[in-house]
Amino acid sequence: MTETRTTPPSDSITDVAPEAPSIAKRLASRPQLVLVAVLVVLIVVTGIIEPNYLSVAGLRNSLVWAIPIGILAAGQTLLMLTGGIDLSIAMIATASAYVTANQSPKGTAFAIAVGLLVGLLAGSLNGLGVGVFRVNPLIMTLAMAAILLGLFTGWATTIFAGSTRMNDFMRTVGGGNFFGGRVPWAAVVWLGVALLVLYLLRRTGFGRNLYALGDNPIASRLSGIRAWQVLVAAYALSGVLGSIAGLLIGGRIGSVDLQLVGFLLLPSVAAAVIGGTSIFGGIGTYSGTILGALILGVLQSLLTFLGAGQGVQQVLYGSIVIGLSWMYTRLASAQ
Amino acid sequence: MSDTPNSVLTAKGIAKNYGPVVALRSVDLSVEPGEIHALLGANGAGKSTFVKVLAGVIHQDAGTNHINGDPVSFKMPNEAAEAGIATVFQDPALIPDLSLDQNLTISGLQHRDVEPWLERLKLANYDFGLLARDVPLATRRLIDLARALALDPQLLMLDEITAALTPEQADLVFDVMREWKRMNRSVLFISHRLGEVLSICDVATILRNGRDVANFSLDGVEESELVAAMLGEALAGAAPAADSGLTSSVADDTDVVLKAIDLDFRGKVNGISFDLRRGEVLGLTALEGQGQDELFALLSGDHRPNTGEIIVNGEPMVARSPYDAIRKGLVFVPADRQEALLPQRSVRENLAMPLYNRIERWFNLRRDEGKRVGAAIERLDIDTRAASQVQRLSGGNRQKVTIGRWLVEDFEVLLCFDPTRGIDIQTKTQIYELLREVAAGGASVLIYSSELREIPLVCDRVLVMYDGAIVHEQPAATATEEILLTAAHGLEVVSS
Amino acid sequence: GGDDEGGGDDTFTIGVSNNTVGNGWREQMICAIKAEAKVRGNVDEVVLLNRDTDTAGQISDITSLISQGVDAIILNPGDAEAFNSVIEEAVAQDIVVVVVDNAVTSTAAYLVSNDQAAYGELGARWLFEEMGGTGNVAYMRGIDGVGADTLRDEGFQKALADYPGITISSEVFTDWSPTTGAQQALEIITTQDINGIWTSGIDYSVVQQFDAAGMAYVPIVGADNNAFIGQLLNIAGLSGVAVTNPPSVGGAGAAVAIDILEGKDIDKVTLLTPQALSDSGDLEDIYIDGDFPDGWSSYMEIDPYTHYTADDVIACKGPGE
Amino acid sequence: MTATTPTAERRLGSPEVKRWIQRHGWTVGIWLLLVVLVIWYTTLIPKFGGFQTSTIITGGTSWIFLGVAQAVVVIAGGLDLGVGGMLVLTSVAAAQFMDGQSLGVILILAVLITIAAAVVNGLVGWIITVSKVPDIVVTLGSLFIYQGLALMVLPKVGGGTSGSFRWMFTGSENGIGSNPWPAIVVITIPVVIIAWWMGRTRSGLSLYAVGSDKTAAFLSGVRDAKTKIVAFAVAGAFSALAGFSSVSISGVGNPTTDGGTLTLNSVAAIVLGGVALTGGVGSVLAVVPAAMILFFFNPILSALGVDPNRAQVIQGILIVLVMMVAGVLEWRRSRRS
Ligand SMILES: Nc1ncnc2c1ncn2[C@@H]1O[C@H](COP(=O)(O)OP(=O)(O)OP(=O)(O)O)[C@@H](O)[C@H]1O
Ligand SMILES: Nc1ncnc2c1ncn2[C@@H]1O[C@H](COP(=O)(O)OP(=O)(O)OP(=O)(O)O)[C@@H](O)[C@H]1O
Ligand SMILES: [Mg+2]
Ligand SMILES: [Mg+2]
Repeated sequence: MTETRTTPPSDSITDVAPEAPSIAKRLASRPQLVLVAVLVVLIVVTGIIEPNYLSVAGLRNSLVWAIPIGILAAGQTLLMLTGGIDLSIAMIATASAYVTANQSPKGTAFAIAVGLLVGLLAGSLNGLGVGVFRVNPLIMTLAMAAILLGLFTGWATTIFAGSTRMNDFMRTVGGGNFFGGRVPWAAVVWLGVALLVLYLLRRTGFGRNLYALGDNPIASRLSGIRAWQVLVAAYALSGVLGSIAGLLIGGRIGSVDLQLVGFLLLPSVAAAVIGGTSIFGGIGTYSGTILGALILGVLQSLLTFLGAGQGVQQVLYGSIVIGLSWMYTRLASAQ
Repeated sequence: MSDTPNSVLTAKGIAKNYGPVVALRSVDLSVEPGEIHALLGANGAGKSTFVKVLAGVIHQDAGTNHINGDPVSFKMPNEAAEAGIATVFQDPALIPDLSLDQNLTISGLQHRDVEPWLERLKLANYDFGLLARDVPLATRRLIDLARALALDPQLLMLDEITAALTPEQADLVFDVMREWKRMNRSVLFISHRLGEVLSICDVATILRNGRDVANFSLDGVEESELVAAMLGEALAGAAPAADSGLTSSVADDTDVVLKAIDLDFRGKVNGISFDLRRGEVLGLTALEGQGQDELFALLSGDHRPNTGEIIVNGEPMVARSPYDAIRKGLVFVPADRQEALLPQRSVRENLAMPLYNRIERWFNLRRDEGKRVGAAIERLDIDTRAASQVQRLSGGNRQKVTIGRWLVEDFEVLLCFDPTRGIDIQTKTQIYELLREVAAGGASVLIYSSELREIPLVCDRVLVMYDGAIVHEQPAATATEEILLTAAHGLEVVSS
Repeated sequence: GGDDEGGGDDTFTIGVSNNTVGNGWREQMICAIKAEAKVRGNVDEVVLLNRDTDTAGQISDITSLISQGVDAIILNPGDAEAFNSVIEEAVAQDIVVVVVDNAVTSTAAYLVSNDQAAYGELGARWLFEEMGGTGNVAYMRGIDGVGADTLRDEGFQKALADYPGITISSEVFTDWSPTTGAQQALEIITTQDINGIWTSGIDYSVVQQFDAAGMAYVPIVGADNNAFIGQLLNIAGLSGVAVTNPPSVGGAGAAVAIDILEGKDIDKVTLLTPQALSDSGDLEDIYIDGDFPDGWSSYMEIDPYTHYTADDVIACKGPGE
Repeated sequence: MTATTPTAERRLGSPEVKRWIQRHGWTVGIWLLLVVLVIWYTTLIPKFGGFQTSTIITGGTSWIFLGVAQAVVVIAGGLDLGVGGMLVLTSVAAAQFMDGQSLGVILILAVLITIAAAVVNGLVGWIITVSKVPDIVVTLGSLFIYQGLALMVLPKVGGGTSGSFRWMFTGSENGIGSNPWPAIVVITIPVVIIAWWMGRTRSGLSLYAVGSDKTAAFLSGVRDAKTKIVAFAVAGAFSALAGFSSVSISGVGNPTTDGGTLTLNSVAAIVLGGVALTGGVGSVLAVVPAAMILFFFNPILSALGVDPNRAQVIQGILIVLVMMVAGVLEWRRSRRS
C-alpha cells in the first residue's frame, strides 16, 4: 500500500530570497566612504574649535602626524592580512633611527643603509620565528621588542655611544617641506610607500599569497604556497617599513633616543583596524589603512586644540577605535 | 498525510533562508508515536536544516512546530531536550578539548546516566577520561547517541549517524531504534543508505529543494521509487548509468606515470604499491579509516612516507610540502572543502592560487590569469553569481572550485578524494565527465570514492584498501557493489 | 661581591634602582653614578636595576637589592610616598638610602635633587621678562601627575602671578616625549599667535619645528640638553634660556652615599639650585660640540660633590667594568 | 579500523598515567621550575628568610592575578588587552576612595570596586559579542579608555588605603614585612575557587567549550555570548584584585602606570603557563607559577649580577624558546590527528 503525494518543485533552488535594499547595504559596497565622511567631520569639528586649523599649515600638521603612523600601519596591514601582527615595529623604528643617527658622521648614505638593515634583520627574525618555528606572532614580536630595547639600552653607552644627532639629509626629508613650504618631503616618501604597498596587495602573486595565508592556511599549503617563505618576506618587509618610519621621525625630531617611536605602536595597529583590516586575516586594504592613519592625524590635532587632559584624550581615542571598527563590521555584515 | 491529535511532532510550513540561500521553502511533517520515520533527500535538500530547526539550533523564518499538540519554539538545543526531543546532529557535538566526562557535565549529565546505553552500544567501561579529540569519529558518534538517549527523549532525531559507522556498529544503533519503537516512542532517521532505510523505517518523508515532496509508508516500496522521488522526474534521467560510455579501458603497455612502492606510514599505510598509467582513471575504495586519507596525504606531499618510494615519471619524489608534489604534477582535491577554499576571497583568486606558489611568480600577476580562470569556470560551468566571495557559492559550486583550481595549469595526476561528497546528482555527472575528459587529455586520475556504486561509472580499474593495505584489484567495469563491499571488509572475494 | 654585614669594612656594594629606560637623561644619570663609584675606588660593585616599571615593580626591585645585602641604595623614585616604607625597611637593615632627582616624603632617606620648583620659576621669570611682561605663552609641561611636573608647575604659577600681562594661550602635556612635543609645538605655532614657549625640557625638537614650519622664532625656555644649547649658540634670531637640570645629580647622589659609607656626616637634603643660562658666554662653557648625545647634559662635574671627569661619565663604566 | 573497544584501550597500557602526564605535565613542570629557581635564588643571596619570601610572594601577587584574569579570557577563546588598564583603574579608584576610611568601609569599597570592574569588563565582553568586532580590537580600545578613566578618577599620584587592608595583601601594615602568609592566603582562595569552577562546574567548563569549538558548544546547549561575557567579567574581577595588591604594596594609586606593559606581562605569563592562545586549552593552576617565574626573573638575574639590559634580552629569548617548543609540539600533534 503506497499512499503518495507529490508536488512538482515549482521554483528552482538557485533563485535567491528577496531583500529590501537599504542605505547600509549601499554603503556596505563602499565602506571606505564612511571613513572619508568621518575624516571630513573630524576636520570640520577641529576647525570649529580652532579656526586657524582650516589652512594649508593646519591640515599639513595633521598630515605630518599621519605619515609615520601610515607607514607603520602599512606593516601592520601586511601582517594582519596573514593573521599576524607586529608589536615590535615601533621598537624596530626606534632602533633604526638610533643607529642611523649614531652612524651619521660616517656618511649619510651609509648611515641610512645600516638603519634600514636593522629593520630588515629584526623583521626577518620575526618572520623566521613565526613562519618556521610557528611562534605566535603576538609573542614573537613582543619578545623582539623587549630584546631590541634591552640590546640598545646596553649599546647606547657602548658600541653606539656618542652622537644621537640625525644627519641633515634625513632632517630635511623628515621635517622639511617644498613647494613654498606647503608640502612635507615626508609626504612624498609616504606616497612612494603607499603606491608600493597598494601594488603589492592588488597586483602581485605575493599579495595574493598574503590574503590566502590569512584566509585559510591549510588551503594555502595544499595549493603549494610555502607559508614560511611568504611570512619571512612579509615580516622582513614590515621591519623595513618600520625603519623608514623611524628614520622619518628621527629626521623630524633631529635627535633620537630610545623612546622615539614607542607610543606610535598602538596607533599603528589602530589605523589598520579602523581602516577595516581584519585582525584574523584575509580581509583588508591599504587604502582603508591610509584613511585610518589620516583620521588619527586629525584626531591628534583635535586633541591638542581641545587642550584636554590626557584622561579625556585616551577615553576619546579608545572610543573612536571601538566605534569605528564596530561600524565597519556592521557594514561588512550588512553586505 | 494524517496528523492525528496524538502526533508526537507536527511541523507545518517550516521555511528557512540562509541569507539568499533558500534552505527550506515549506516543509510539513508529522511523526506518530511508535514510528521510525525516515527523512530522505539529495544533498542540500534541507534535511539537516529541518532537524536543526526542530532541535532549536536555528529558528525557522516561517512555520509552526507542535510537540504533542502544544506549540513550541526553542531558543537552545537543551530546551528541545527538556521538551523530549534529543538529536544526534550531522556535525559532531563533542567539545574536542574536554574529556568525555566533562562533555557530559557540559550537557548536564552524569556518567551513570549514559552507562546503560554505553553497554547497549558495546562501549561499556570505555575510558571517559580521554579528550574527545583523541576519540575515533565512529565512537564519538555513538557517544553522541548515548548522550541523546540518556535524556530519555520521546522523539529521537538521528542525522546521518550511520555514515561514519561500521556495519556492526550500525546494527547496534538499529537495535536501539527498534527498542525505542517498542516503547512506543519515535525516531526521525536521516541516511543516504536507502537499503538500511527500507529495512528499518516505517514511513519516509522526502525533501527536495527545501520542500516535502512525498510521504511514503515504506512497506513494499522499491529503492528506485525513493530515488525517483528524491531526484524528481526532471533529474531522474540525469543519473549516470554504466552504459553512459564514460569509461574507456587503457592498454596495459601505456607508460606508468605514478608508481608507489611499498609505502609505509605510521602503521596506517602498510606496504602499499600500485601503478597508475597515463590516461587511466584508477579508483580506490575502502570503509572509513582504512588508511586512505594517509595514502592521499603521502601522494599529495602533505606527509612523507616512513619507508617506500613514490615515483613520478621515473623520478623519485621527495616532498617536503605539497609544493614539491605539485611541481612534479601531482595535484590534490581534498574531500573537505574547508581545507581547500579561501572562503572570503573571490572565485578568481581561489582558482588562480596555484599560479603564484613560486617565488619567481611573486612579483606580478599572470597576464593570462583572466583567460585561464575563465576557461576553468567555463569547463566546470561554475555558477558565479556569488563570485565575490566563495563562501557564498553553493556547496556543489564550491566543490567545483576545488577541482577547477587545478585546471588553470597543467598537471600529470589528479588526486581526488571523494570529490562527489555532498553533491547533487547533476553536479556529480558533470564531475565524472570532467574526470574522463582529463584522462582522455593524457593526464591520469586517482580517485577515492566511498560511493561504491559510482566506481564503475568513472574508473578503468579499482583498488580496495583494508587496514592500510591493498586487498583487492580488478577492472572497474565488472566491479559490483557486493564484490567491493566484501573486499572492503577484508573478506575473501570468491573469484567472479 | 661586596660585604654582607654592611658598612663594616672598606669596600662597598651600591645598588641602583631606576624606573625609566630609553631616555638620555636617565642614561646619563646612571653613567654618572657608575663613574663616581668607579673613581672613588672603594666601591667594588654597582648592582643596577634599570627597567620600565610601575611603582610596585620598582619597590620589588628595591627589596631584591635589600635581599642582596647591598650597602647603599641610590634610587630615582617613581613617586613621593610609595617608597617610604621600603626605604625605612632598608634603613632598618642599615642600608644607606640616597634618593636622587625625585623627592620622597620619608626623612629616613638622604635626598640629592635639583630644585624643581625653582626650575619652573627661573625659566618662567626669564621668559616673561624677555616678552616684556605681556603676550601669549605656550606652556608645554611634562607628564600629567608626575612629581617633578607638579613641582615645576608650582614654580611656574608663582612666577605667572607676578606678570598679569601674560596669558597661557595653550597648555599641553608633552609626556616628555620629543616627538609628541614636536607635534604639539608645530600645531601651536602654526595656528596660534604666541610670543613665548616654556618647555619642561622638551626643547630642541620644539625649536626644530619653527624651521619646519618656516616661522619666526619666539623666546623659548628649555633645559641643559646639549642639542638645545647648541641651537641657542648657533641659530641666529633664536633667543632662549637653558635652565640646568643636570642628570649628573646621580653622580652627586653616589658621592653622598659613598661619603656616608665612609663615615662622613652629610646633610639629609642636598638641593642643587638650577642656573638659568642665556648669555653665550655661559653657554659656550658647557657646550660640547661633537660626538656627544644630544639628549645629554654637558654640565657634568658638580662641585663640590663629584670626583669624576666628564670623560668618566661619557665612558659610562662602573667598578670592575 | 576503529580501535575503540575497551580491549584496544587496555593494550595501550596504563592510559591513566600516560594521560595524567600528558594533561598535567606542563603544570607540574612549571611548578618544579619555580621551586628550582627559588632554591637556586636562596644560594645566590646572603640571607633567605621571611623578608625575602614575603617580598617575593607579595610582589608576584598582582602578576598572578593578572595572569589568571588573562587566562580565563583566553581559555574562553578571547584575548583581553584591557586587563592592565583595569589594574591601573581599580588601583587608583581604590586609592582615591579608600583613603582615610575605616577597614569596614574599605572592605565594602573593595567589594564594590571588584563588582564594578566585573560589570564594566563584562560590558566589554558584551560589546564584543554583539559587535562581532575581534576581542583584540575592542580591548585595545578598552585599554585606552581604562587608562583615561584612571587619570580622571585620580589626576595625579596619591590617595591611599588603610594599614590593615595593606596587611591583607602584603602581611604588613606598611606594605613591606616578613610575613608571607596573608599574601599566600589572598592568592590561594580566589585561585582555588576559580580553578574548581572552571574544572568541575558546568558554567566553568563552558569557557573551555566555547574556546574549543563554538558550534559544538552551542549544540551542547552552551551560549557563546553569555559565556564570553562571564569570562570577561571574571577577568575584570581578577584585575581588580591585582589592582588592590599593587595599591597595598605602594600605598598610593598611580594613574600614569602603563597598563599596556602589564597586559603584555599577563600574556607572557599565560603562554609560559601553557594556555593555548587559540583557546580551550590550559589551566589557571599552571598560570600561577608561570607568573611567579616571570616576576622572579629580575631578582634572580640581578642577584646573578647580570646587567639588567641583558636580563631583558635573555627573558625575551626564553619566552620565544618556550613558544617554539609549544608551537612545534602543537603542530606535530595537529599533524598527527
Ligand atoms: N550555515 C549555512 N549557511 C548558508 N547556507 C547553508 C548553511 N547550512 C546549509 N546551507 C544550505 O542550505 C541547504 C540545505 O542544507 P542541509 O545541510 O539542510 O542539506 P542536507 O539535506 O542536510 O544535505 P546533506 O545530505 O548533505 O546533509 C543547502 O543548500 C546548503 O548549502
Ligand atoms: N550569500 C550568498 N550571496 C549570494 N548568492 C548566494 C549566497 N549563498 C548562495 N547563493 C546562491 O544561491 C544559490 C543556491 O545556493 P545553495 O547553497 O542553496 O545551493 P545548493 O542547493 O546547496 O546546491 P549544491 O547542491 O551545489 O550545494 C547558489 O547559486 C548560490 O550561488
Ligand atoms: Mg545534512
Ligand atoms: Mg549545498
